[in-house]
Amino acid sequence: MSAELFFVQLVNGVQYGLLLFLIASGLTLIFGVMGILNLAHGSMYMVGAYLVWYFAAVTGSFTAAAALSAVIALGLGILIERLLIQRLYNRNHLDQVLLTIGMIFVFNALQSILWGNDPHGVSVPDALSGSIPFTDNSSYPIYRIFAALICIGIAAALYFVVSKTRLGMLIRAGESNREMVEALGVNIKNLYTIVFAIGVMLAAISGIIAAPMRSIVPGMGESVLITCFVVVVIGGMGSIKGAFVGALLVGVISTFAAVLIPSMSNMIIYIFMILVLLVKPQGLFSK
Amino acid sequence: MIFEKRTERIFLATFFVIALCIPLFLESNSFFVGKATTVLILAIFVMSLDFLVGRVGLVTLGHALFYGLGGYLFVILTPEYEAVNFWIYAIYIMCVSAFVALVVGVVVLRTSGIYFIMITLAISQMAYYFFFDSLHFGGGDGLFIFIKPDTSIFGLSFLNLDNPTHFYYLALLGVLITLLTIKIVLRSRFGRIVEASRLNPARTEALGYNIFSFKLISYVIGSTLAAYAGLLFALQYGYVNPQFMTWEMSGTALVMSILGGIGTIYGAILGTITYEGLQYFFEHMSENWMLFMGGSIILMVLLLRKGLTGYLEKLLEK
Amino acid sequence: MANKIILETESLSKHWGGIKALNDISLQFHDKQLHGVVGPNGAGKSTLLNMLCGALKPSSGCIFHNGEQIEGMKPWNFVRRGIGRSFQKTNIYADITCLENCAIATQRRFTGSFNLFASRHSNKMVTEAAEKALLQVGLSNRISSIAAEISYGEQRQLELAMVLATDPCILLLDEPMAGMGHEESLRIIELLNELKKSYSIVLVEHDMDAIFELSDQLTVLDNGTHLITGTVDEVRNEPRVKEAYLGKEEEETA
Amino acid sequence: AAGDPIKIGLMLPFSGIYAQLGEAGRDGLKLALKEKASELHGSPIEFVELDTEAKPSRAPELASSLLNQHEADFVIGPVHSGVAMGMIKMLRGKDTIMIIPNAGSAAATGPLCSPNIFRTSFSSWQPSYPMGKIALEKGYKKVYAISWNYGMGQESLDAFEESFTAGGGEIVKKVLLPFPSTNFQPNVSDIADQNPDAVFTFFAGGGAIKFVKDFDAMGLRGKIPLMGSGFLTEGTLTAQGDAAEGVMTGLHYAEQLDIPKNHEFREAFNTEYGHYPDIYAVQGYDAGQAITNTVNLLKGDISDKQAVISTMEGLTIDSPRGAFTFSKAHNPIQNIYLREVKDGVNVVQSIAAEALEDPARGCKL
Amino acid sequence: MNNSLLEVKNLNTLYGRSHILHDLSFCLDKGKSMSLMGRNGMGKTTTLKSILGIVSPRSGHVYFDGEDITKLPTWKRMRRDIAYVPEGRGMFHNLTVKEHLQMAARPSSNGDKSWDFDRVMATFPRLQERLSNLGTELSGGEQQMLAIGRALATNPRLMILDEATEGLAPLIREDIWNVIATIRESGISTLVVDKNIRALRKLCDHHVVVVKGKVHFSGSSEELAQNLQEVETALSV
Ligand SMILES: Nc1ncnc2c1ncn2[C@@H]1O[C@H](COP(=O)(O)OP(=O)(O)OP(=O)(O)O)[C@@H](O)[C@H]1O
Ligand SMILES: Nc1ncnc2c1ncn2[C@@H]1O[C@H](COP(=O)(O)OP(=O)(O)OP(=O)(O)O)[C@@H](O)[C@H]1O
Ligand SMILES: [Mg+2]
Ligand SMILES: [Mg+2]
Repeated sequence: MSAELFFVQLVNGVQYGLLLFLIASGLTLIFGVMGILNLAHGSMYMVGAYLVWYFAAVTGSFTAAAALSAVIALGLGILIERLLIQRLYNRNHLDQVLLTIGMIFVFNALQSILWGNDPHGVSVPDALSGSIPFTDNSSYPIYRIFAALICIGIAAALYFVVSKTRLGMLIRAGESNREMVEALGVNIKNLYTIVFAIGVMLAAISGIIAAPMRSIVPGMGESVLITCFVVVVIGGMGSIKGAFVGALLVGVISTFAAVLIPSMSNMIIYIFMILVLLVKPQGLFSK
Repeated sequence: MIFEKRTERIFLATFFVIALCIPLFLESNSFFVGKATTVLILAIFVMSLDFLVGRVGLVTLGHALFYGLGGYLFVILTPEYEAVNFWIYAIYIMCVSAFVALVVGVVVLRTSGIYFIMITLAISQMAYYFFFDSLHFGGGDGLFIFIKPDTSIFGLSFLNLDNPTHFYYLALLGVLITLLTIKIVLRSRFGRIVEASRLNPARTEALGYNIFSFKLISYVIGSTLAAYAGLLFALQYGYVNPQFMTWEMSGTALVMSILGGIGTIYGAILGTITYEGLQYFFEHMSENWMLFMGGSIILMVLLLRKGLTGYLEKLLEK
Repeated sequence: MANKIILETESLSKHWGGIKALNDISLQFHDKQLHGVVGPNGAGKSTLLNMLCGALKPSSGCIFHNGEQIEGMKPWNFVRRGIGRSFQKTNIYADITCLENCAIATQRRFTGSFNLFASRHSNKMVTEAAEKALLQVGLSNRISSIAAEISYGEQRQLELAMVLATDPCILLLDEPMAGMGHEESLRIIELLNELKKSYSIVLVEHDMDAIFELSDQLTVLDNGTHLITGTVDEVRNEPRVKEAYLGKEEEETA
Repeated sequence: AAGDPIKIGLMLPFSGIYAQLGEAGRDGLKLALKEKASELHGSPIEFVELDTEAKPSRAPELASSLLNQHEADFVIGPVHSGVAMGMIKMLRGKDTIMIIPNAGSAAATGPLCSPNIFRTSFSSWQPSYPMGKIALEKGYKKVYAISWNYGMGQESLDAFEESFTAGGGEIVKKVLLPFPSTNFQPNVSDIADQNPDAVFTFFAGGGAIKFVKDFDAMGLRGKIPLMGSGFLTEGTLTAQGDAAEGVMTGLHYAEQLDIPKNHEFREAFNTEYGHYPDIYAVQGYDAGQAITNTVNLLKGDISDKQAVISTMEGLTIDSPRGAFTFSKAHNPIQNIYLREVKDGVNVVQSIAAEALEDPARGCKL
Repeated sequence: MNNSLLEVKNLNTLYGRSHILHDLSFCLDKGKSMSLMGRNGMGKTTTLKSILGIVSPRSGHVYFDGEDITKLPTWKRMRRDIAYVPEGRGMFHNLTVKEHLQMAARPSSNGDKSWDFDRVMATFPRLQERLSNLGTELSGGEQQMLAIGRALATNPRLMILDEATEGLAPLIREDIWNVIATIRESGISTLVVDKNIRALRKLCDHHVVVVKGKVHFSGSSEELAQNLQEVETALSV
């Protein structure tokens, strides 16, 4: 592999890793930090992509569609937490598995009923549709650079909020001992609703951002779900930094694998995770 | 008494009586006998998972690895186009699976909790890709098993596996054996320590037990039973496919066992029947069966605190 | 001291990052004696016990049991050598009966923990040993109660019964009386007085009355370092101990 | 006897990634049966529809349901090759006629072929084989081949390679990515680096959209010609948008195909369902035609299965893709068209191969 | 003018079917300090949890500063400036010592923020060197200090302490008593559950002894001195 191609692939890997982080970011929050096992996370990603596709067609503007979709996702998150998740906090984790698998069924059915089963695509917003020259015969699309920057922004904001702010401490404390947090005068119920909803919104936003780069198809949610879990687990539960590093590693490794050992490229992230867990059974950045 | 709870005894008695009679009513319809057989085979698989998740405390999303392996091992180990003895090969396959489980177990049991879930998932996905990508084993399309093994013991043959009713009883026997095996193991002195290491691993270690070996043995037992279920399933339709190994398969089994009431073992049977029954019903009712299926799963989680058996116990236990 | 040394530490240290929880501790524990360990909070008492029972690996230093070096061994090997411990924070199997709690503890002594077939109730010796342990701590009326449902004080007694059920020769007890009422404490003191005739006991406790009454040897730790070891009277009259640990509450009672 | 109900079982994916394909096939089938109702000699049609979810593990059970529980005369399905295997296992050699309306797996009409199994779609070999010749004609000497590592992908690339290398072309790199991964960007960069004369590929559905978009986004469109098996641009053009312009594919159908039957069919379909049909609807429609024609020739009496099979074998089906007949292995003998995307439409350039018959390797019929 | 800060009236609390508290009533005046004593399992913790709404009483009322707070959720009650140091300390396993204090910090409802980070640190200098350790990595006594510090950081008017000196070394126990005394002098009322009658006699103005969920004795320190014999029997000292 020439040095130039190596560099190109490194850029590809980082960009893919950043997108992975964005998709996994909501999961890190809901699962890693709050400790709720939400298997329907992929469905939220799917919902985001479908919403932005739908509203982009209706409004004709990607930006308007993106904003609208994000707000709807936030509302959906609040609704789900209030109606369903909230009832399971003092129950076994496995009940959360069951509930959220039920939710996957429902979301898949709704997607098929509301939007049909055709594959869809969203075109890149005009303002970001150019590309910059990259190598001799390829160029790099501006939108993907823009998406990467958004991912970095969200990663930084999330890291700051969770590990440096009082809000972040409250969320983490809630995962450890809900009763005690409430006994310190915090409305943990609302706090959790909001944080869960933000997690859902992050998943939807990643769907929105990814929509112009990927295809919008039924079942798209499930296919990213496991990768997200791998990212979070490699990084170590509850660590935003870990998820970020995990996502970049997974992105870069699978990018190089796709070119160097294509037949193994699906397996490689599992092999990588197993190796990581054998060396550090609690992930890279666990305390 | 192996079956401690009244509800458990009532349920199992009812179940086995009905299950024994079912073919008498359905003889004419080989589809329903086949469907009932599939449900029984799944119940074996789900029971073995319930044992690991609910009783040993090993929440795995990679259990389907052994389910698929049971079928593939049959294809791999039997000579082509030659009728082999079912019992001998069942034992042979279970031994090989047990060995695989031992090796896998030594690796995965180094982690715990969510990390254990993920590492088991990873290993089963790897096996899935291995079989999916290897043309030799039929790739993504899977492989056919052309010959049904014969089931004679010392020259006496009671079962003809080509006969759906006979196969049904073989599966029912499997359910009984699995149930008894798990129950006996749980009641044993070994089972006491297994229970202890689930309830409080740190304390069990501090009492002088190497809980790793207890978990490992349990993992091997559960996995071997799953392989047996997988073998039966592969033989029923004469077909193996890598899809049997995916995490969705493990996930569905997990749903069935939680639905039945995790850790109750007999609940796994009830959960499997309910899940399969609902799916059959909704599928024939509407194209949007997923909506109803998902809706009823959600309702059941919200309404039943301890699964279906928890509800039954509330009714039947004084 | 006449009794032989059964457990011994040599320059035992434990560090966590920059924190020196325990620094260069050399102690000797004698057979059939009760060795009290006291010290301010965070002095490293629990850390010491954790290393003596194998739950923690020392950063440096050695532990000898009957002259054999054991600090690198797995925790369960410590138990098999007869080193049993109780926990500062109650650590029992909450969802099962008191008898089962003790049966788990005692089963290891009898063969058959890997017996997959025989019923767990088939070995009468296990049940008897478990019942005996409960009797020793005065819980014989609680045999079939679920552990979570007995009172806190009784749970502390159960904690102790489980250690006894492992039939140790060395008992490492971490604040067995914390949270116990007066009456229960008295019973435990009585029990320990009885037990020290046949076991070697290491007792960590903040209840000075109990410590002074029971200890044959008393060690004071402060901030991870060894302050003094001696008889109760020697320690009581040591000014450094008063300053670091006992304070004026003690003077008042004395 | 004539007038007895004809039972048609459908085993298609109505949920999951292939749901759209399943629905289109069903709609086409039902349209044919409705149009040709008069040819059924008074036999009413009963449908049984089962959702395969494109899951191979459930295939034998569902097939058994159609065979034993519903006793269907015809079983239409599936879309997915893995499911086809499970179905064939149950249905092979039985009295029920199985008509495959999509799955292209070589085995179905190869080693596993059976008198009662027909296919109205294609074998994966068919759309790709002629493309090798086309590539040579266009003067491409070095081609980069890429697809998913599963039956359909491998068979497509192999078929292309077969004719391409026979004519002196060189496959510079052959990449088989794990199915269903869609992270194509690294491979597109690799293509840019290799700088071949052209790229040949098989992808379908969401993967096709993603690949074509990545190819365009990295600036390769217009620099390196992109060719493929026709599914690359089937049902995906709106989603692909401009990115698909200029993509060349081979397929046994094109929506713009200028023959009377196609215009007729498209209008009829649109009147019935409110949107225009795609290739999957055509294949379903032809499965329906195969049934109606057979029933018609037998004057409504389909009780003799041997007669049904031999009648069906002799049919010439007036398909929107142009008339076709069945080969010995029960695979369509059909034209393959070369299409190129212009203004969001697959425009037919030429007939890449006329009346192409699948070699049906391994079939003993 | 009503001078009571906390008033509990006819509280009845049940766990499932077991009736733990029976018509429990007592009253704590502003700026005063009260002890709640009793043997193991008599319902002291349950009383506190009922006051805070962590368990909901079957019947009875809780008044705080004249307001009926019986129906309020826990967090709203705490916002009325109540702080709680629970039995077992309630450490967060994923927060550092510093974060424990930061997350809890808030001014009282009248804007008082005299208990800031520095003042807590000055009160418990031992915590200073442990600031970046996780809460569960502390020794038992250090955890206890942190739990009290965390409660103080909320600038309460009423501090409720459940077995705050359990597992503490004598010297530190002394410290804690002193801290509680200072807290009281600074105008914060305290409700202390403990078994150490000797210390409580000096510290508190009012004493309540519960036996099997009923008030067995209730009175001032003088009254306690008069009935010492009887109370000690109830406590089995
Ligand atoms: N896992 C850990 N990580 C970091 N520091 C620790 C850890 N465990 C204990 N420490 C520190 O080691 C020191 C000694 O703790 P230890 O628990 O041994 O004290 P102790 O003497 O038992 O005190 P107490 O009487 O309060 O229980 C404490 O300062 C504590 O903060
Ligand atoms: N969650 C619970 N479920 C059922 N019973 C409980 C529960 N918590 C406490 N109890 C019972 O309620 C009674 C009172 O318990 P509580 O904790 O209030 O006692 P306490 O006075 O605080 O005792 P201690 O001094 O041991 O802390 C006890 O008998 C206990 O067994
Ligand atoms: Mg300690
Ligand atoms: Mg209490």
